[in-house]
Amino acid sequence: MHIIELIFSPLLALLIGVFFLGLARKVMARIQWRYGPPVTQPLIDIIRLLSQKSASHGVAFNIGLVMSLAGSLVITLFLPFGKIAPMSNSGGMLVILYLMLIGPLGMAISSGESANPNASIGISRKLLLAMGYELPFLLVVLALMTAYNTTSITEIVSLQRDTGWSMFTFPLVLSGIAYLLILPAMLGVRPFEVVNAPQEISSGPLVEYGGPYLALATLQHALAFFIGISLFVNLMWGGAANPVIFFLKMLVVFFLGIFVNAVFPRLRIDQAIRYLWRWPSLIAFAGLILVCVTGS
Amino acid sequence: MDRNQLKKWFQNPVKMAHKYSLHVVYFCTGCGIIEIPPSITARWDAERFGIIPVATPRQASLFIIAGYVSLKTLRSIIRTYEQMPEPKFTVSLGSCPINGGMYYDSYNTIKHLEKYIPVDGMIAGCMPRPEAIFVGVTHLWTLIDKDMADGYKRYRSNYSAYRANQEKILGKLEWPPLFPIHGEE
Amino acid sequence: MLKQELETTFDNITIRMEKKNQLELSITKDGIMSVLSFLKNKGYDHLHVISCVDWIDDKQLELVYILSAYMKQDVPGETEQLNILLKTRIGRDDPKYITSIALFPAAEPYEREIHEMFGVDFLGHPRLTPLLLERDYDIPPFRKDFDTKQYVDDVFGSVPSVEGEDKN
Amino acid sequence: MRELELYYGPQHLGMVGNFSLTLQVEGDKILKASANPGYLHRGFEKLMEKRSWIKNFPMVCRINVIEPDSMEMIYSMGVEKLAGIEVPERAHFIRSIFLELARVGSHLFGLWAYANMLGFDTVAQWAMYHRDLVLDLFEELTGGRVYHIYIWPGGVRRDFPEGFKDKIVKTLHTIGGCVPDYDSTFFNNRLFYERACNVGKVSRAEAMEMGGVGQVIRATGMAYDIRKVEPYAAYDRVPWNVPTRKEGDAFSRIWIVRDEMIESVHMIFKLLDEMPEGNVYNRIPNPFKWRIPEGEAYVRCESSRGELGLYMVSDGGKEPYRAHFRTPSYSHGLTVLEKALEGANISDVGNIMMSLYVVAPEIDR
Repeated sequence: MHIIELIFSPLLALLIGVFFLGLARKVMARIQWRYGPPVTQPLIDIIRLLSQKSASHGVAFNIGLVMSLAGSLVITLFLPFGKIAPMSNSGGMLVILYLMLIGPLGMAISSGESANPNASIGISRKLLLAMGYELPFLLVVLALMTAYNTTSITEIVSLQRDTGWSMFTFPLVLSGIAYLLILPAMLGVRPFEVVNAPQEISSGPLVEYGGPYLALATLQHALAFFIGISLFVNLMWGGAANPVIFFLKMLVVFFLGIFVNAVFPRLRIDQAIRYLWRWPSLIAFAGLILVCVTGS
Repeated sequence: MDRNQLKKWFQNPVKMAHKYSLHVVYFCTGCGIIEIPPSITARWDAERFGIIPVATPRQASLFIIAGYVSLKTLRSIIRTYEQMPEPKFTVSLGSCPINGGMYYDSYNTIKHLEKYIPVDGMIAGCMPRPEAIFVGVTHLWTLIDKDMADGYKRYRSNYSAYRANQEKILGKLEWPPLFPIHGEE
Repeated sequence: MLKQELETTFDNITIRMEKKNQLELSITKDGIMSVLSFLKNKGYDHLHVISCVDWIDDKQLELVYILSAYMKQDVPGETEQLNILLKTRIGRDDPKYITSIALFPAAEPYEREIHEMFGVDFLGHPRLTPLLLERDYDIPPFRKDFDTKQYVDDVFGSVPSVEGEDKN
Repeated sequence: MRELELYYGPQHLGMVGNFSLTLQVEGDKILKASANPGYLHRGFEKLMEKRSWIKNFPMVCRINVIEPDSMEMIYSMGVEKLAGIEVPERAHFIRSIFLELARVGSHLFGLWAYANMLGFDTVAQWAMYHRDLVLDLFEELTGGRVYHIYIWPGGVRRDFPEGFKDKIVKTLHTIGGCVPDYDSTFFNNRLFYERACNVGKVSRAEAMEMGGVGQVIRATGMAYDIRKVEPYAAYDRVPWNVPTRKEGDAFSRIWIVRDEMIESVHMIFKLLDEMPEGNVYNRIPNPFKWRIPEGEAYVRCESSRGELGLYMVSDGGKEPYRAHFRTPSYSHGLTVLEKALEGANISDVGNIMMSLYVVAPEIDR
């Protein structure tokens, strides 16, 4: 049973991530008065990309890409998806926080090798943005860990079953708001879509990726999307015992993200950092103090 | 998706994926570009068929050359085409890439695009309307189905002739040949 | 008003005003800069275009500076909008002229284009690099003796079609 | 910091036409920009010398793909001025209505390009949809979607068909009904303000000496509009305003575009009300034998991007001896843009460029 879960949960994460990408395109199209592509479109794209031949730009180019994808895949093992949680008892939040850095870092190594100025600008933006949201995110996670007195996600989820969603329990309200404010940045949707801005830097780090490499990068993007939403649902919206309910909760968060995506332009990177380090960080800090003061 | 299509998906998923996931690098060389925005936006919505514009040639599989090609553009067209991963398809819009169109006596536009890079489909008209563009795309689908959209293979087999033509018009090209040229090995 | 001032200030200037809103001035080639700065001080501060006409029968190139007053429209009394066409002719063989960038920075791309299309050298221009064209042409292409049809037949007509291309 | 040389274009998403910029970049800051046009050069002015006066109409409208109508207008004006042709009163009104419709369409295209550059896909798609509604009107009137060849020397090609006025009103009401939507999602959006305010600033003195026209100088507080200063067509028959703003940055230029669109719509309604009955064109001589007397003319009109000029010389022959178009994007794209990009952030290149509304085919001709 455990083995099956180990194999099954990354695949499920990939599937849901790709489905979310397709759904995002469909929903965006409907907001823009269009019919939109079929929901399976990203899957078709991935099949097409895998069958194309493309140039590699060196060993680090390949290794970085695989490293980034593998890092994201490993995270999904630690994240409970309803009851499916193969490795969430070992490790916990700290491991996830550590692994979350591997994704951007691997992309940085990989696209740095391609030696395209657009890629280097894009990757510097990506790392800056990661720095931007890591600070409030860490504060939020600290507040959670202090409030629940544990670092294990499964325990945080099961504790929420008794107390209600942590977003709506008294001392964690502020942290919940801060998390909601940085969620678009973590998902990489507009107004924080600065990394891949096609109109500004020709899709940034992905500029030299083609064929199978782009397929892997797309999968990594899908996984990042999945992880961002799943983490939020687990930490703030009480997770779920049932995978179906968990999925529905994820859908709600996903729609929130897409609606924000549809009505905003993208910010400049300096404006994005300034925003992330001002209000969300302040609120998260206040939330942490609140938790420490009122906590047991 | 009708049953016939489903069968095709099972028989040859790669070919079907090529048909329904044409990522386009639009080369806005000319008037043609004016009908591209309507065809990819709300009115005609090319994304229904999986056609979306991408920013770099590496990610693309369809190359749309939208209009007359001036000499300066030809250089970047060749570079872009050679950077695209195979299999790749080329479609040109308008009468000008076919035979020069109304610029038949212009000193700065090339007259026959297919002498410099292989072209899989040419959509005539000045300008082709969005409907015509979609008719062209459906025609390209038929070609892909029948394995006749083989421009990239022809480019490979006739590379020395293509390269000679390119160098004849542009002078010595500054980048190395993509494939080995006959007689030099 | 402007007409009389121009006539008194400059000796060898011909002034014609045949069409509405349009004042045509002709002057010998050394007088252009002084007329331009005179007009600029008078408020004709917007350089629309520098054009060039190839009068092949006279073996001359004609440079045309077109100016009008933008700021002046608020000044009372000057109700009529004038477009001033200031013309001068230079020799067609080995044409050289002085740049007017110091007076009008907007002139920069126009002079570059005329250099490229008519082969006029503007002395003192900071970058007379090619602007629009890719190939080198023996005769600058906008001159009247450059036959486009002939050129097209020679250059593009001689490119052979690639083998196997007629399959489709 | 390391200095980088970054190539922007020639092919670039969201850019209108091929146009390339070479940027000297230090970090995120642009030290120097140099424009590199010529990707769309066809040598129109040379080709026009080989074609008869009337055959040149298909040529001139292809110089600017976004708004071909002002090109037709300026060429007709030039020919009329050289040959001394009068235009009937009704034709003046039809021309004005037609040109204002074209201006609305062109501005919507500009809004698409600008919104697309900022990553504002939703608004971009709406704008393109609304432009298509305007193109439908053109198609019914002239038979062509993009290129119309509707304005001729001596008037316009044909009168409005039955019920066309109502269709114009209906379409404009549809578009005008969405102005609140546009306002709330785009023009009053705080993030648009953040992105565009104080970006690409061009002061009035700079704009004047660099040859800026149109929105560029109107955004610096100067109400200069050829339609007011040197009225052509029927622009002096109805009252209307020139929208201006003071700041001179990208934000004010885009707001002027919006205000101009609304002003154009109001102007069309007024023109439709006051349109007289009568003939719509005066006959011109047999176009195949048409010779135009010797002379030269400089005419100008206001296109959607600013002042458009045409210098034309006739030697009394069947063809123009020389025609030179002074297009607004020429100075905007080559001098004003280079100036405005100095010291700007690298994310703002497209932002500044599209707020200047640089249309590449106009530069190259």
